[in-house]
Amino acid sequence: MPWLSILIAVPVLGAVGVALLPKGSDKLAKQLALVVSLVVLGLTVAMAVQFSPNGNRFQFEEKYSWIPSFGVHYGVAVDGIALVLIALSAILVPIVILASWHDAEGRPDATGLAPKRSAKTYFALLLVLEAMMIGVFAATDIFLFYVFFEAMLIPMYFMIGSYGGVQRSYAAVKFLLYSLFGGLLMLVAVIALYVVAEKNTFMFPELIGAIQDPTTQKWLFAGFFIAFAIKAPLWPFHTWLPDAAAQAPAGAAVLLVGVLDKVGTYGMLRFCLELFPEASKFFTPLVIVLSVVGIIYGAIVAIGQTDMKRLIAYTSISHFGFIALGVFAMTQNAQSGATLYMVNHGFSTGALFLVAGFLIYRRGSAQIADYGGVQSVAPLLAGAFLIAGLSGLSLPGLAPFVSEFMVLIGTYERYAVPAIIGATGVILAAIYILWMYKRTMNGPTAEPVKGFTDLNGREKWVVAPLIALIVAFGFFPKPLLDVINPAVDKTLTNAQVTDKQPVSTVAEKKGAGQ
Amino acid sequence: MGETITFWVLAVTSVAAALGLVFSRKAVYSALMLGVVMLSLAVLYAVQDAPFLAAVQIIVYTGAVMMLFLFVLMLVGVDSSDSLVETIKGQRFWAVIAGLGFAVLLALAVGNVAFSPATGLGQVVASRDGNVPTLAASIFTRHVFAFEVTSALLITAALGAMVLAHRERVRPKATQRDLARARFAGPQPSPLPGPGTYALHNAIDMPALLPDGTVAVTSINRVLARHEMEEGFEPTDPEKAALIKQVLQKDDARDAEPVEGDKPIQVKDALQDENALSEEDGK
Amino acid sequence: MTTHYLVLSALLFAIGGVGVLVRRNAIVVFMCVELMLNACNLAFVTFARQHGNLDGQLIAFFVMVVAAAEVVIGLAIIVMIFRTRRSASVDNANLLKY
Amino acid sequence: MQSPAEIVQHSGGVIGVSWLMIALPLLGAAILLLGGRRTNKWGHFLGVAMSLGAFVVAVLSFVELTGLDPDQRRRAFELFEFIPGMVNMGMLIDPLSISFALLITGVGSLIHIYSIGYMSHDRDRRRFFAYLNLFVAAMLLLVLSDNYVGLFIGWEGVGLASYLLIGFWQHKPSAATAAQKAFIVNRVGDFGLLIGIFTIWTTFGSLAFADLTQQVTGQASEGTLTAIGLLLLLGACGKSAQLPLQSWLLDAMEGPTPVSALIHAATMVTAGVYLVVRSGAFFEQAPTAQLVVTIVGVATLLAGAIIGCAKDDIKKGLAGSTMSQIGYMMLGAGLGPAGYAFAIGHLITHGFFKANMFLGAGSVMHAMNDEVDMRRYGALFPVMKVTAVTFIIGYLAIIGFPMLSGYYTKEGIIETAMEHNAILGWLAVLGAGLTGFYMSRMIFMTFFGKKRWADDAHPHESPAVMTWPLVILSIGSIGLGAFLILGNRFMNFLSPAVGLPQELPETHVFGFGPAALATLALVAAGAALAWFRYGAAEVPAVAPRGSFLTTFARRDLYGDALNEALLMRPGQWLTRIAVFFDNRGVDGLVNGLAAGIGGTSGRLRRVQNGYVRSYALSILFGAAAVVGALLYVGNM
Repeated sequence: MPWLSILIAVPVLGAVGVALLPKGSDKLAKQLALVVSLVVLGLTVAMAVQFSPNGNRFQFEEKYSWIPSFGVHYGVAVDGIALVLIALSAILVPIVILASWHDAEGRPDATGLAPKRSAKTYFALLLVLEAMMIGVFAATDIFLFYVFFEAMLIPMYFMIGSYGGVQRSYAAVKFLLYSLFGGLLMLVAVIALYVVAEKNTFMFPELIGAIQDPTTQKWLFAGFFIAFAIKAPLWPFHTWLPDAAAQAPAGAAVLLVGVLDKVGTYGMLRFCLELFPEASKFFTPLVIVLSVVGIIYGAIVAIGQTDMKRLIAYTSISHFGFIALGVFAMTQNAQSGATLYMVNHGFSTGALFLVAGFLIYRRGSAQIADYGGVQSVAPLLAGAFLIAGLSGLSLPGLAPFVSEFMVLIGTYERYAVPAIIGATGVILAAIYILWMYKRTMNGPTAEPVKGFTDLNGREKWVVAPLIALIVAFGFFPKPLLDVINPAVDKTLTNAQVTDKQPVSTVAEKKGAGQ
Repeated sequence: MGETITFWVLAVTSVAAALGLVFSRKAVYSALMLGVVMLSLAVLYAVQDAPFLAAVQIIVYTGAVMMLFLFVLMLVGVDSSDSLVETIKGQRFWAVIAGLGFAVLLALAVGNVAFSPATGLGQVVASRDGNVPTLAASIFTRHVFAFEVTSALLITAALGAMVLAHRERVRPKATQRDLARARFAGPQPSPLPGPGTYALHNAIDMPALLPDGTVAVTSINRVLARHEMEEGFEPTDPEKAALIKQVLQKDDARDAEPVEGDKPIQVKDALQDENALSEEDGK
Repeated sequence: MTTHYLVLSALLFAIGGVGVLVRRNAIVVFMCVELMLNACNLAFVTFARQHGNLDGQLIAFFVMVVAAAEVVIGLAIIVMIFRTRRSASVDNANLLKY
Repeated sequence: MQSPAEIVQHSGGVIGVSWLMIALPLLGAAILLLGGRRTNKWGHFLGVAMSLGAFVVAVLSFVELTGLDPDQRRRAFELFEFIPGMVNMGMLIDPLSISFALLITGVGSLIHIYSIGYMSHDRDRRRFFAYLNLFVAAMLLLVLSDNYVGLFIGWEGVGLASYLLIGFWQHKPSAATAAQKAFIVNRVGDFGLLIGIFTIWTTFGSLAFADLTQQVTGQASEGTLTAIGLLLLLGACGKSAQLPLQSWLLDAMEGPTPVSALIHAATMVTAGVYLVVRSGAFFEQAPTAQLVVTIVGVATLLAGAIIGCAKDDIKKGLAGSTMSQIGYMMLGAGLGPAGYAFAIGHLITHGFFKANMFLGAGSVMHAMNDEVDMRRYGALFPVMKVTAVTFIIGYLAIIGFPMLSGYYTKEGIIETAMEHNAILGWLAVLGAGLTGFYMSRMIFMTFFGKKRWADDAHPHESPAVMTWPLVILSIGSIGLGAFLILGNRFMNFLSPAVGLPQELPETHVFGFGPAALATLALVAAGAALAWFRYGAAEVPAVAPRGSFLTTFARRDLYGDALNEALLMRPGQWLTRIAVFFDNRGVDGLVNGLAAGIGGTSGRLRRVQNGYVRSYALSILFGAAAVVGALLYVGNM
């Protein structure tokens, strides 16, 4: 059964279906979109169940010739890393659809919020985006990956540009141009890779180890890496993210930060390391410095933000620093942690953005100063915000902790000083999250906040699965790690790295005892 | 030897005529100069074993095309001459530089080649008994497709010209009776006042004065006034100048409005406008 | 002799080009374009004789046909523009800018 | 000298289900938080029941544990794989953890019961009990986990519970700020703990206590061990409010009083001591780290005592005292196996008498309309006798009145310290004297002297649900010390977990050594001084401007001012600069580039002037260029 093609096709067909609905059938459009996304989720679960973690690296492979003269294939397959990211997308989309139920409708007393737009288009775009996201993670042909990588921008561009806040067109254009710039560098590198490798194919598995010359590797690495660093975004290529995330409607921001940006870090892990192992080692110090700077810098700037969504965006920059750090630390723990981080960050930031979106929908403003004392009037809302926030500061017992712990411990194995500096992000995270929480939720109830209603049924259904996942994976990350670990193992093998061994003999002693 | 003389005579003539074409102020002169160049070239064709082309050149170009040019010139205004003031900065200078440079380059290119004596068309033509049959054979055999396409092009061009130049008549053409009725129904049955009456000048470009000394607006000659305003010969009397400007602006405003169909009686509109203007004056 | 004809052709072509550039009356500009076409025709005819091949004349013939068609359409356009704008100056038709 | 026993894998029995201790309160918290208003009616009973349930499991586990041979008393079992290849979640039931479990569930249950009364008027009582349950679960996870990651999860879990409970009255900005401060300062400590855990992992390749025996840790260099020790100490300082991370504890008194009793006196703040004792395998082979632990302990015990001397807020006074007493425990923990039993013993007795006094203070506040200023109390003894008597028992225990709990455990620490390092010992004696002063001051100002009540105050004894826990706790305050210390009972009990010193200390019912005598004399002097200044003399209702020393103590030794000057303000500036740099620098560069390109195109598009002749000119130039190029190429 061509699982992946079905996964890509279903949302596309759904989007067409939604778009073709007659005018005025907004409600039907929403319901249809939700059903389609749930079908996709169901299919993803069915596929994930059949995945055997210790089997072949790539499973559910499909390969058809697309442009024979250039050796371009429609090639899709997943390994553990791609699988969890596809699952993340499939989980987030229905939640986002549910959360965005009224996003396209504007508000009767709108103050700076998006005007009324076609709901149908919005949900069709969401579904198209889902197809692109699944495609980009599933692609094993580098050219196909590039196509999805760029095509993904288009629905997101319209979602920000048409449904966003006051400065939506500025943010959308900035997002698009920035990403396109990176994408073009990558296109050059992709073509150069094809030419230099002389294998007449773009299939990723066949290109591993194809480039031996170190200088060529470095150039190609740079081409890919800058694209991914912009996408991720890594410091100092990050400034598009706060604008885009702050202007995008909350649901779109979730997908933007939660999934789209993961393509950057995923690309580093999958393509940069495996295709250009020598260059990766050469650039590791640079990337680690950028990541650590990003962790601290993102956190400090986040502390200074006055806009909730911008603040969350900057926290994500800090978190992407952690992920990149983990990817380039080149240890099993760090890379598994980084992959896990991508998933957990999707849930955690998703929850934060969505709850912030609920707040903004009620108040009509994203300024932190416009809130205060929400907990007294809407305790559930505040509670959801707190849990989402705590997951953002990697509180143990919540999912992001496991990943952050693994990233840091894995980094510490090889690069102690960056890990220590990065770990100070733990303190800064507490400051930005709790300070935001205090200013919005605690203290005397502000006058405009008094009329707030608590979470309604729909909103509860949005928040509940996310929080359940965050808590569940916080205590029991094994199912994810079991899938991720073998894939990371292969990555490390292809990147020609071996793990460091601890000084002491505990492990040996255990080994001898068995 | 004969050819050399012919060439030099015609070369000088044609270059001179070409320069005249470019530099004469009046378009009619330019057209005539172009005719001279074309005729010269026709002769040069004939000299160069191309009698058919020479004939076509004279018939099509000098005959048809040039006449077309002249007709259009008549439509647009034969006597209007171009202003010599160049409005685009540096255009003339760079145009001359580019033209000269291009000519020099082409000349260099040609000069660099050492041509063997011309093969001549004698052999080719001989097989088919003359230039025209040979050419005809070529056109109707090898190049028949191109020829047919050209015919399509010509038909399209003819159609296009008709469409472009055609104006749909949306009302019945006004008869003389209609015109007379309109005139008497209008505010001014009498002819418009002539220019310069009771004025200091009797020149045609000066408006007539009414008994109270004010300008009779209806006597302003629009074409002249526009010409003078554009060329900067405003009346010395500022009041008159202002008035003329006003009238012209009014005309411009009317012209700027979208033209719908064919207005049957322009006179009437003009009269009404004038009437409105003089009313304003009265106030 | 061929060289002479060709140089004459080049000269006429350049003059025509300069004319297009410096004249503002659309009709005169058009005439200059015709001059350039004629210059080309001269070159074609010259080459036909030089190489003993009638194809040059053939091309010249086609050029004339196309030129005729072009003149018809071009002049029609000029007339139309003049009718609406009351001017045949090419500089006045500069709406397509920036 | 005897090393700790090997950890044995366990299955079955009550110990096999001892995870219920964590699960029950966690379940309670989940039900109360998710159940919403439906559970308002019976929520507090559920909370108490879950806590008591955990206590029952703890007692049964304890009984089962004591039924085993002493060298078999370290039982561990695995629950599930947490991070494959790194950590398995498991429980470790040994004398050390079970002692803590008993203290947490026992005192915790009493405080749960007390809270039923104390919080009866609060509309959010259900939420309060949910948080308390959450705390108990997290604290038990902290002490029962068999590895450092589990410990860390519990460690942060109690931090979260503490944050939630300090900020329980979140509508008060001061409470919200205090909660936030507590969490952030704790995070600084957690940072150290985290790095310590990293170092343990990279050095030894395991995070399970069972693997980190002294034989294993002995293979690492002393430098590494010292580093690990200091990093763990940083974590301990954060959680246990030791210098230099002490500043949050006094602010934490913004929380409801039962919270102060349970979390900020009896249990959570002692987690640092637990960590140091549990990590004995590292500390005992890193003397430098141990020395630092004792220095931190002594410094904090003096600082806390000095702060306690000047506070008029009864809860803050008790908080200073808590700091000070934890300083004693830290000192004991830094002395190696000889001090462990006394440190943990003091921790347990302190858990009783300090909880006792905090709850007593809560009872007083309850009676005085939530007034906390002792200068507005006075002469409360006659109106609330049960509270007063139990409070005074706690008081006598803490100042080390002979035969009461505090006497044995504190004296043990002082004696051991004296043997170890005389300077530390004498400073600890001095601290005891200060304790005598400030605690007596508190008693005199609260229960004796003249009435200085606010006009609308009508003090009355608290309901039975609040007084019974006081009574039970005060019984513990009287007898527990003697029970534990005499005959080295506790030391022997703990020995499988922490080892034994080379020679066991001698214990007497009356241990009048020179140090004990000096301590008693100083305590008596302190109490007498307090009597003259606050018992016999008139206490002004408004605090007079004190000397420099008083102000110094009132302002918490300028700890907050120091933090503000050294960290907060530079931090704020850094934040502002970073934000400015981001907007103008990084983003400015990006936007500048965009503007540059936009401006250039704007100028460049002027070339498109609409004049067909200009275009033709450029075409001619282009044609000329092509011809030129062709010529050039042809001539090459």
